[in-house]
Amino acid sequence: MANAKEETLDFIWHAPTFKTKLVNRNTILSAVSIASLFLSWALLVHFQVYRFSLLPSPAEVLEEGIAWVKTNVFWIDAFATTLRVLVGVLAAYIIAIPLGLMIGWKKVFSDLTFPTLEVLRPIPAPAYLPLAILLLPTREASVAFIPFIDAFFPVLLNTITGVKIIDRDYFRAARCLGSSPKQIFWHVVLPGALPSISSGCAIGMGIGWMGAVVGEMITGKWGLGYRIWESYILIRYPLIVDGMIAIGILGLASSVLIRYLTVRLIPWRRAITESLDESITK
Amino acid sequence: MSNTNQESEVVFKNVGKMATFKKTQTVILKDCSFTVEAGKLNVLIGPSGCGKTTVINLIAGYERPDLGRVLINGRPISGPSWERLVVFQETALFPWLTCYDNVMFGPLARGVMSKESAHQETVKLLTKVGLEDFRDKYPSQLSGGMQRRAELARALINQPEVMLMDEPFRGLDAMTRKLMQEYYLKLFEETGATHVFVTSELEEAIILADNLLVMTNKPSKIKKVIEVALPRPRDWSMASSKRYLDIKAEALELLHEEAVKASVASGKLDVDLASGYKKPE
Amino acid sequence: MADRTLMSKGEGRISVEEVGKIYDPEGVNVCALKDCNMEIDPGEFVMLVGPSGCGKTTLLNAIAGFSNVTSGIISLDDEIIASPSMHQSPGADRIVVFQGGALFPWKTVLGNLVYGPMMQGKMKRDEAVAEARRLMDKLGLSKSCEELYPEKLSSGMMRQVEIIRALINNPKVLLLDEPFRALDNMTKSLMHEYLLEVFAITKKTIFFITHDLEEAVFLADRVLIMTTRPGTIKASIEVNISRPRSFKTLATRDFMDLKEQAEAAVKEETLKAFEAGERELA
Amino acid sequence: MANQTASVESQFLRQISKKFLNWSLLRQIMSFVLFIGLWSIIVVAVDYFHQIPTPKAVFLALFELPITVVLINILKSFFRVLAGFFLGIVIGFPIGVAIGYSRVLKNLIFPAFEMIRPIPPIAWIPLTVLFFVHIESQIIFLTFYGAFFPIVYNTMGGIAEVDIRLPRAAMSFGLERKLMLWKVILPAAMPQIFTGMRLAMGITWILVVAAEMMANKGGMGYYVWYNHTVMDYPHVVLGMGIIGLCGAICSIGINFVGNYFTRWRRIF
Repeated sequence: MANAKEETLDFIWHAPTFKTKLVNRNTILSAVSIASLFLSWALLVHFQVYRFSLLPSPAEVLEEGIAWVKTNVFWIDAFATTLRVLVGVLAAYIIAIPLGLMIGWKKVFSDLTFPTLEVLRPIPAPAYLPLAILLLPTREASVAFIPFIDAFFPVLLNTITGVKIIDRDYFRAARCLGSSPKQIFWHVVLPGALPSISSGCAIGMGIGWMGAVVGEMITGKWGLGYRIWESYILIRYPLIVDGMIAIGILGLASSVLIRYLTVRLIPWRRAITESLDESITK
Repeated sequence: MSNTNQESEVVFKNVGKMATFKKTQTVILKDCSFTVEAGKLNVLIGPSGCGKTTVINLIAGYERPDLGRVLINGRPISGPSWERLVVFQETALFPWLTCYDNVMFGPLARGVMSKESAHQETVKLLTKVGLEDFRDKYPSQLSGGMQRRAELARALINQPEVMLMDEPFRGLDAMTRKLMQEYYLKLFEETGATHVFVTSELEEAIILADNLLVMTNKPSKIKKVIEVALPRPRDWSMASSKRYLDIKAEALELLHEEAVKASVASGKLDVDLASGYKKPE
Repeated sequence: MADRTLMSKGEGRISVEEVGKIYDPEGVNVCALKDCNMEIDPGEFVMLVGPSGCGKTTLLNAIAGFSNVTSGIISLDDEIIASPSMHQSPGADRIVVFQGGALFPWKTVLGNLVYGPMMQGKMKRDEAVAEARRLMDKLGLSKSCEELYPEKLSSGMMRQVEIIRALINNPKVLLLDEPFRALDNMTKSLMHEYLLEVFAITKKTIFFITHDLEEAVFLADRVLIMTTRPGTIKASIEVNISRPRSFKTLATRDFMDLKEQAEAAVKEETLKAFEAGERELA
Repeated sequence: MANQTASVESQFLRQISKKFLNWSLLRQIMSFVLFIGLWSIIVVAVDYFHQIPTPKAVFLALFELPITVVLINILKSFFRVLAGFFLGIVIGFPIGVAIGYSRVLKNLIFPAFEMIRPIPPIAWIPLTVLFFVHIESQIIFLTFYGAFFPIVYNTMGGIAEVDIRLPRAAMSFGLERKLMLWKVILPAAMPQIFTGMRLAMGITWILVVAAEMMANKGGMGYYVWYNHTVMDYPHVVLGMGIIGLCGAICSIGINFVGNYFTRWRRIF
C-alpha cells in the first residue's frame, strides 16, 4: 500500500521540467491586447466617431508607409535623424561619464562643479534651442544639441549614483591590497559604476530620440521629425502616423542595441540579472 | 478579555509541496508527517533551504500542500487567519506605521475591539516588551532587537492559538539574540500557546524547545523528533547540564550528516534564494 | 606539508597603547574608543568580542589604516602605524577580510587573486597567476572556479577566495571583520574548520572581531572582551583547548566552561546596550 | 599626558574650523563664481562666441524685464504643466494600480502600451492638432501624454514589488480584502509612485516648452522663442533661467509632498 502511494507521488515529483507553452493564457491575452488596439483604431476611423474621421485608417497607413519606405526620402530622413541622435547622445556619453565619475569619486571636484550643474538641470532641453542655433555653425547641427542636453543629465546622474553606491569596502580592499589612486579609478570606480552607467546610457538614448524630434520639428529641413510636421502641413495624414511608427521602431532598436552592448561589456552583470530573474519568477 | 488561549494541535499528514522557479520544479517537502504538539514550543531545525519556511507558510495558510493534508485540531487549514500568526524573518512590520499603530493593526483590522480598549491593550503590551518610550517611532528608527519585540507584540495582541516564528532572530548579533531568546522564553512561559519556531541555530533550538524536530535536506521530511525535557522556566545556565550537552551532541551528529549530504548532492541541489547560497558550477 | 613561502616568519606583533577615537558628526562628539590597550603576539589567534556598536570595528579600522585615532599609538613590529599626527595609511602588510565580503564582483576569481601582487608591482601577471594557482591548490580551492565571477560562487567559497586573496600578499597580519556573519550556520561551521586549517598551515597573526561567543572560543588562542561605548578592553580569556579542533569540540565540557566564562563577562555590557535601545551599527 | 592635551587642543581647533570655515560650502559657492567667470571669459575672449550674451548683459536685462508679460507667460506655462500632470495622475494612477494588481488586466493592457510607448510624445503633435480643436487643449493633451507613462509604469512597478510578506501579514491579522489596497499595498508602493511623479513632472516641462515654441500661444517657451526671433539674446537666457526656476519649483513641490507621504522612510 505504502509502496503504491510512493509510486504515484514519484510520478508527480519527477514530472518533466515545466516548459512555457507557446500558446498559454498570457500570450493569448497579449495578442488580444494588441489586436484590440488596432481594431479599435480601425473601427473608430471607419464609423467616424467624433474627430476620428480626420485620422487615417490602418490600411491607409500601411499602404502609404510601404510606398514611403521605397523612396529615397525615407532613407535620408531616417539617416539624418539617427545621425543627430547618435552624435548628440554619444557626445553626452563622452562628456557626462568622465565628469560623473569624477564628481562621484572626489568630493572637491563635486563641490566645484555639481552645484552649477544642479542649477542648469531643470532647464528643459528645447529651451536651449535658440542658444544652440547661435553656437553652432549650421541649423542642422544645432538640432543635435537637443539630444545632447536631453541625454546629458540622465547619464551624468546615473554615473554619479553608480559611483556613490559602490560599497566602501571595495575601496578599502583595494587600498589594503596596495593600489594607487589611479589604479583605484580604473579597477574600482569605473567597473563599479558600469552597471548604473549602462542603464543611464539606455535612458539617455531613449530621451535623445525625443530631443531630436523636437529639434527637427521646430527648426529642421530634414529628418523624421521634420517629415511628420511637413506631412501635416501638406495634409498627407497617413504619413504622419508612418513617421511616428518609424521613430518608435528606430528608438526602440537603439535602446535594445545599447542594452545588448552593455551586457557584452559587463559580463559579471549576467550573473546578477540571472539571479534577479529567478527572484522575480519566484 | 480571557487569558486562557485555546491550545491547538497541528498535524502534517504525508505532505508534499513543490515549487517552481527558473522554470524547473523542485520538490521541497516529500511525504512529510509530524505533529505539532499543543501548548508546547516546537522547534524545527535543519540545513538552510530545506523547506522550513514552507512549513510555516503551510501552517499559516499562505500556501496549500500539493499532496497530503495539514490539519489544525482535525480540520484542514483553509487560508490565513489571525488564529495562526507569523513572526517573520527580519521583521515584516509595516514600515509606514509607527510602532504603536503596528501593534494596533490587528484588532482594528478585524474590528473586534473598540479603539479605546485596543489602545489600552496596546499600551499594556508595549510596556510589557519594553517599548513604551518608543511607541511613536517608525520601524526604521528602531534597533533590530526592538523591531523584533515590536513584532512579537503585534502578534501577541491578537492572542493567536498558534504562533509561527520564522527564524525571527536571524540577522541580530549573537548577544542581542541571546537576550531576545531569554525574553521570548519568558513570554512563552507566561502566555503559553502552541508555538512553532524555525531556526538554523542549534543552541537556540535546544534552549527553547520542548520538542526538537530535525529536518532532512530537500526533499525534506522530519528526520527525528527529540524531546528536550529540560525543566521550565529555562535559562542559559542549563546550557552546561548533562542533558543539554547530550542533546547537542546527538543533534550535531544528525545535522552534520545532513550538511555533508547536502554538499555531496550539491550538484543536484538548487539555489536557496533565501540565504543567497548558490551552487558552484 | 610545511610551506616556507606561506609560513609567517615570526613577525606580526600588534600593540595598541592608550588608543582613543572620537567621532564628531555634526559637532556631537561620540567617543568610540577610550584608553584601549592590547598586545598581540606574532602567530597568535586573537578574537575581540563585544556588543554591537561598541567600537570593535573602529579599532580594526584604525589598525588597518582606514581611519585615524585621536589619541594613543598603534604599532606593528615596532613600527608605528597609527597615531594622532599620522595620516591614515592602509598597506599590504595587514589585510582585512570584510564583513560583507569585498571580492570585486567585476573580476573573476583569478583576477581577484592576482590583483594585490600586480597592483603593488611585485609580480608580473604570469608569475602572479602561477602563484595564485599554487595557493588555490594548497588551500583547497578547486581550479574549476578560477574563471567564474564571484556572483556564481557559494557564499562559503567567496570567503575562501577572499582569504586566499589576502594571503597571496604574504601579509604580516590578517584582520577579519566578522567575516562569517552573513553565512548560514552550516557553511559557517565549515568555514570555521577551514580557517583553523589555514591558521595551522600559515601561522599568521590573526585578529578577528565578532559578537559570536561560540565562534570566538572555538577559534581563538585568546578572547578579548570589549565594553560598550566608549570601548576599552575589559577582560582577556586564555583558551587552553588543544589544536587541532573540530566540530566535536563544541560539545565538550571545557569548551562550555570557557564559553560560559566569556558569556558572563559580556552579558553585563550587552544588557546595557540592549536597555538603552542602542541602534546596531552594522 | 602630553598626548591627551594635544588631542584636546586639536579637537578644539577642528571644532572651530568646522563652525567658521566650512570648506565644502566655500567650494560650492566657488563653483558658481567659476562658472560665471568662465562664461564671461569665453564670450569676451573667443571671437566665435561673441553673439552669446555676457553674464553682465543678462544681469542688466533683468532690469528691463517686462514683468507683467513674463508673469502672464509663467502662469500660462504653469497652468498647462499642472493641468497635464494632474490629468496624468487622475487617469494614469488608477490604470497603474489596476495593472499592478491584476495579472489578467496587465496582460490585457500592457502589450498595447508597450507598442505605443516608444513613440516620443512630441511626435504626437500633428495628430493632436488634428484631434483637438483648441491649441490650449492640444498642449494640455501633450503634457498629459508625457506624464501618463511614467506614472502608470512606476505605479505598476511599485505595486508589483511590494514585499509579499506585508499583505500576507495583513491577511493573517484579518484585514478585509477590499481594504488591502488602501491599508497595505499603496503605502508600501508610495516611494516608487512618487519617483514616477517626479519623472512625469520633468517630462511635462520639456513638452510644454517644445509645444509653446511651436504654438505661438504664449507661455515661457514662446517667450524664449520670440526673443530669439527678434535677436534679443539676453532675454533668451533670462527666459531659460525662469523656465529652469519654474521647473525647480515644481520638482521641489513634488519632493515636498513625496517626503510627507513617505516620511517613515527617513531614518532619524
